[in-house]
Amino acid sequence: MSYTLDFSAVIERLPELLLAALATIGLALAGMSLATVIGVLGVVARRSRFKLLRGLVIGFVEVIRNTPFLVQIFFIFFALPQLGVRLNPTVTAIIALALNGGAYAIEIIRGGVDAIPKGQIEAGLALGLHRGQIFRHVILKPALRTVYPSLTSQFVMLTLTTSVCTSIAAYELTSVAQKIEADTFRSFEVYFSITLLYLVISSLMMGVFALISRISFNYPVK
Amino acid sequence: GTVAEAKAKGTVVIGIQGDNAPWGFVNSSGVQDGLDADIGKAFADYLGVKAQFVPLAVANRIPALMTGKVDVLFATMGMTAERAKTIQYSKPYAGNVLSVYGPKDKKIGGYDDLKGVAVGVPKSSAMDTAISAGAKSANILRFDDDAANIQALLSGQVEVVGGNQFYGDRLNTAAPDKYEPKFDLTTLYNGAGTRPGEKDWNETINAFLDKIKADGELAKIYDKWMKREVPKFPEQLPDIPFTAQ
Amino acid sequence: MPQSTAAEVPLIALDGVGKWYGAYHALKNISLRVRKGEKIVLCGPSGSGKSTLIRCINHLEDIQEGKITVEGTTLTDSGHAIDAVRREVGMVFQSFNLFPHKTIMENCTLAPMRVKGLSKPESEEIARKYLARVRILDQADKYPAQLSGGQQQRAAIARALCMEPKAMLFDEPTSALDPEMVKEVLDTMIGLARDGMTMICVTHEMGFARQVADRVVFMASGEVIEEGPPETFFQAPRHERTRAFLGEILAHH
Amino acid sequence: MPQSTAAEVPLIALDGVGKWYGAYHALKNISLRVRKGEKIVLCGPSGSGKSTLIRCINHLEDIQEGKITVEGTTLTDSGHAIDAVRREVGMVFQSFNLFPHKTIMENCTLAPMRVKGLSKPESEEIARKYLARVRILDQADKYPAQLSGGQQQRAAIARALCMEPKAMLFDEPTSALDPEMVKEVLDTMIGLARDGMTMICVTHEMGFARQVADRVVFMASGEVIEEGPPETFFQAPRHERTRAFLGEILAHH
Amino acid sequence: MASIGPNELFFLAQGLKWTLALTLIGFVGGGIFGLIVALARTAESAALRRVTTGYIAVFQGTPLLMQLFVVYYGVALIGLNIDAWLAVAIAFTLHASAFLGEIWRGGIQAVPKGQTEAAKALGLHYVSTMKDVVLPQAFKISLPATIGFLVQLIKGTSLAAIVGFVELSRAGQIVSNQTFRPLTVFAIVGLAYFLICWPLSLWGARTERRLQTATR
Ligand SMILES: Nc1ncnc2c1ncn2[C@@H]1O[C@H](COP(=O)(O)OP(=O)(O)OP(=O)(O)O)[C@@H](O)[C@H]1O
Ligand SMILES: Nc1ncnc2c1ncn2[C@@H]1O[C@H](COP(=O)(O)OP(=O)(O)OP(=O)(O)O)[C@@H](O)[C@H]1O
Ligand SMILES: [Mg+2]
Ligand SMILES: [Mg+2]
Repeated sequence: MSYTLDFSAVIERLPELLLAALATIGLALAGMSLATVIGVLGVVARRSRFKLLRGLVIGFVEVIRNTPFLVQIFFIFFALPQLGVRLNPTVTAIIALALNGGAYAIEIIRGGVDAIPKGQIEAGLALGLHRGQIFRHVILKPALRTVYPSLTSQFVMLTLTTSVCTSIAAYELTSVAQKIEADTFRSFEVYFSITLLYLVISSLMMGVFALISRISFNYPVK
Repeated sequence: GTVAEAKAKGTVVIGIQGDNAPWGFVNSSGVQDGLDADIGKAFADYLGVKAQFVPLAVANRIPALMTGKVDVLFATMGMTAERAKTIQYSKPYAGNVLSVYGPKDKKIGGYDDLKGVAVGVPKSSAMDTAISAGAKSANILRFDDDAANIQALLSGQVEVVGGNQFYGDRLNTAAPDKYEPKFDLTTLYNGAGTRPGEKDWNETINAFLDKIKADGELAKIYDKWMKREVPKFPEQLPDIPFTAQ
Repeated sequence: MPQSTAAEVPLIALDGVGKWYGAYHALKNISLRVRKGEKIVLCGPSGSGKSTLIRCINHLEDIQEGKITVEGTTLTDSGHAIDAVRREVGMVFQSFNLFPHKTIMENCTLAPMRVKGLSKPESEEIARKYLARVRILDQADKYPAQLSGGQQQRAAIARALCMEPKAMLFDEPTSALDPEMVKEVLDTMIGLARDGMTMICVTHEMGFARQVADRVVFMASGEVIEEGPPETFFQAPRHERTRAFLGEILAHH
Repeated sequence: MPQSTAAEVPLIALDGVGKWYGAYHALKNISLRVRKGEKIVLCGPSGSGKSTLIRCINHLEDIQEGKITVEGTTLTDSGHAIDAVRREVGMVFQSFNLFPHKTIMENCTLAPMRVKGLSKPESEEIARKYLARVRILDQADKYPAQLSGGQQQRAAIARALCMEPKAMLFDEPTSALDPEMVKEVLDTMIGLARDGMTMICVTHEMGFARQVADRVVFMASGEVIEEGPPETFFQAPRHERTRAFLGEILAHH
Repeated sequence: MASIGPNELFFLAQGLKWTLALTLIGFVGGGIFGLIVALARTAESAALRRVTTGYIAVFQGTPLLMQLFVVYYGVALIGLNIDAWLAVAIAFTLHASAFLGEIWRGGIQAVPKGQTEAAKALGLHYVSTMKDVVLPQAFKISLPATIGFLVQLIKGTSLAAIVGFVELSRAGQIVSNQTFRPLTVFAIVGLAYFLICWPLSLWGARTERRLQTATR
């Protein structure tokens, strides 16, 4: 084939792509912050005395983890309005990412909590701390530390998942790329460029994650 | 390959869209169908070879053409000057009568009324191109396909949609008497796409199109899928050459 | 119980305590009285129920039979009784169980602040006192992983002391330590004992038992087999099982 | 080295061995000769380099200075020399390190089959011999987790013996055991020593040292401070540090 | 305009068949190469470790969709025309091997160091140490995470649509565009995914629990 790559069309619209990349980062950050909160609260609920609450959390996790993200985001966007809840694409995207990431986060963080030696909890009890205090002051931080690598790689996946949000017309990198592709038919140039952009974004995320880890988990372990 | 190669092999590989009824789609028996498929078949007959169809999505139709995975695209491609920089269009063979559809109780008379309005369009479609150009300050939401676009209107996620002439029926089935066409967008023409510089394909297709336009075959196919008459095609479009240099 | 006079109210009293793990009968009809200031050494073969016994005392395990009273509070399942008892009784574990993400100082101040509601300066004041008491005040700002085993165990003792408990429970506090570090922890415990702390201590350090115990209690298969002051316990054990156990323990030393 | 006559070729010889972990100087100019049949007990405070020393002997760590010779083979980085040495020297770890997914029998036959290329029946024959030797033949089909600590350590000894090594290295083989299980493992090792096995053993069990060691070697800060037969070592240690160490170790027993 | 009838359901079932075939390809290819990646990632050679770290970063850091695109169309651009099946096999192998390699690396590193040392001390060679001692334990440790990834891979096969496979998701999209009932169609598609993935997830969770009680 005598196709010659010509990036001029992409370069011309690079500002659009970079802006969209920022939007992708924004969606990812919002999604993962909320996912962390859902993860922690979910683990608390998962350990609660109330069977119904535990069951709800388990059901939530199973449904989310075993269905495609596309289906989830479709339902929030297209089906919820029939129940009177109408959310714009960006809000929908953030909620869908948060729920999806949250379900994984619940499972991951729960693993970390389960891995905390029983002695730590007993030491807390023996000192007179209550269950909530023990979770907050004794368990949470070491648990997050042990699962930090899995949690962050899940979050990198979440970042890449933002590309699916294009299907509900959310503004992010892939949707802008597709628009540019449609306008110019420069498919290769556009897709190569955003592959690179995604790689930069995920590398950036990993760097930030490493930094956060160094700051928050600065205590030595044997 | 070249036209000669295709003739020697006895097949021409034609890319159509897989999910864009009634233009080009795969029906529930897994067989390609629609206007583009029928024109493709006619083209194969014209060449005296068998047609091999490759159903494509919006995202991969151009790559499939450029990498030689298909010989020619009959893939519902609206002809624009910018796109013409990348691929070689043939003469137009179909016209898109595009309109804006909206609820009956909403007053929309033209592009100016779309200011700040949430408008749904199918991604990479002629409607997208037209509304993007016509109503710069509209809030355009681009969905993956017609089904999602229509669903967005029904769910109230957008206030109006840009659609083709089939939207009227579909909307009426889903929500009787609720929606109506508001105004027509500039008509866009579809052309077949070939790799730039490949004169043989371009010339063959143009000759083929001239033939079916003249002998009424296009009119028959048009009537079958579009349920209307063949529009009058322009002799030329600004910055969109129909013939390869 | 021969040692406790009827007039004196015991600090810790167990009456006919029975404990099951599922079908396994781990504690059988245990009765024990510990007066204020008394030091008890608990020994016995592995699996005899020593840990279970002291874990029942501050309700890390619940019991199915009998009752346990600490300073007049009977341990029921009510949250209040449990809280009260845990505030009065400190516990030190074999594996230290310091919180790895908190400095030694933070380990010591956590419970005073959260449980007693003391201010940070107040609880740090107390922490400094007890860290000095176990001679690791200079390590206060380090994390547990930065200390040696002996220092960690002394930090764990200080952490328990910071709640100013009436009694201390020790579960094999030196058995996870390197031989050289055993001494520093035992010395700390001897010091505590001298200061009059009430103590129940599970240990195989018979030198320690001889030196500080008021009574040695020997358990086997979930029962208290024999108890008595260390002299008579070591010199003239009454039961065959006690003799066999002492033989094993002292063989290689 | 006073004990090795020039005429005799030592089984294991270390000459001016130096070892660094990064910038940390873990072994300093160590020279040591072990004759066939000799039993060496290595002791010293924590961090003095005892483990490092015996791990260097079968190249679990590499050295930066000096040389180590086992049965005439000098340990270089060449794969052949390392393989040869590892075949001649068995090693037993503090934490047993049995393979948890294999039965005791499979633990014992793995190396003979893979390294020596013996058939399954042949290696099972050998395994049965040594499992009987350490008196756990009846446990052969169990998994490690189903055995007590003492049994696990004896299985680890049997596994090493199955390679029929010329010498055995022990790194604190009893320190992860409950007090009662120490005896059964020490008895096994005493038996081995009586049968003439060459042994280097890191241990704090001074009773064992007295009973079987030909020489006790005392290390501190990566150096050999003092060595001699157990009688003189325990009765009349020459160095201040040795005396201090012995004082600590024997204090509580 | 068609409605959702037996024809449409049959069409979706056809898609499901492709989904399963694609998963199998990804898992077999990813499994074999993932093992190599995991071994290289835990090798003694620093160069090898660095190369695999880069490999993992690239294939975990870019969307699978783009990987498929680059392998199928990008490679064709430089004149290598490869079959769609081969392209999918390569792309899924790259993608899955990066993830599985990382998961199994974790498993290998979670096997206590004493195990490798004991094997070395017995004179076992690298291959035997890995095959007989480390990997069986590592796989057991990583089994739950492996199953978790398998579930994600099943869902990820939907992206093979870009090279022309009409698997479950694409079939759903096509049916949705014929029937104009995207919600119903995607509910069916979602349910189909759930019915394949859920038993796997349950099995993974059960294995995890069993392993945990075994180590306690
Ligand atoms: N959570 C539990 N579930 C079931 N059985 C248990 C549990 N905890 C302890 N046991 C059993 O109860 C018995 C007594 O255990 P305990 O830990 O009190 O013994 P111990 O005297 O402290 O022994 P050691 O000296 O080994 O610490 C043992 O047989 C043990 O197996
Ligand atoms: N892998 C390593 N990296 C860095 N330093 C190490 C490493 N292994 C051991 N050391 C250091 O080398 C010194 C000697 O360690 P070694 O384990 O040989 O001591 P030891 O005499 O066996 O002590 P112990 O009685 O505690 O087992 C110690 O200071 C230790 O911290
Ligand atoms: Mg115990
Ligand atoms: Mg050591």
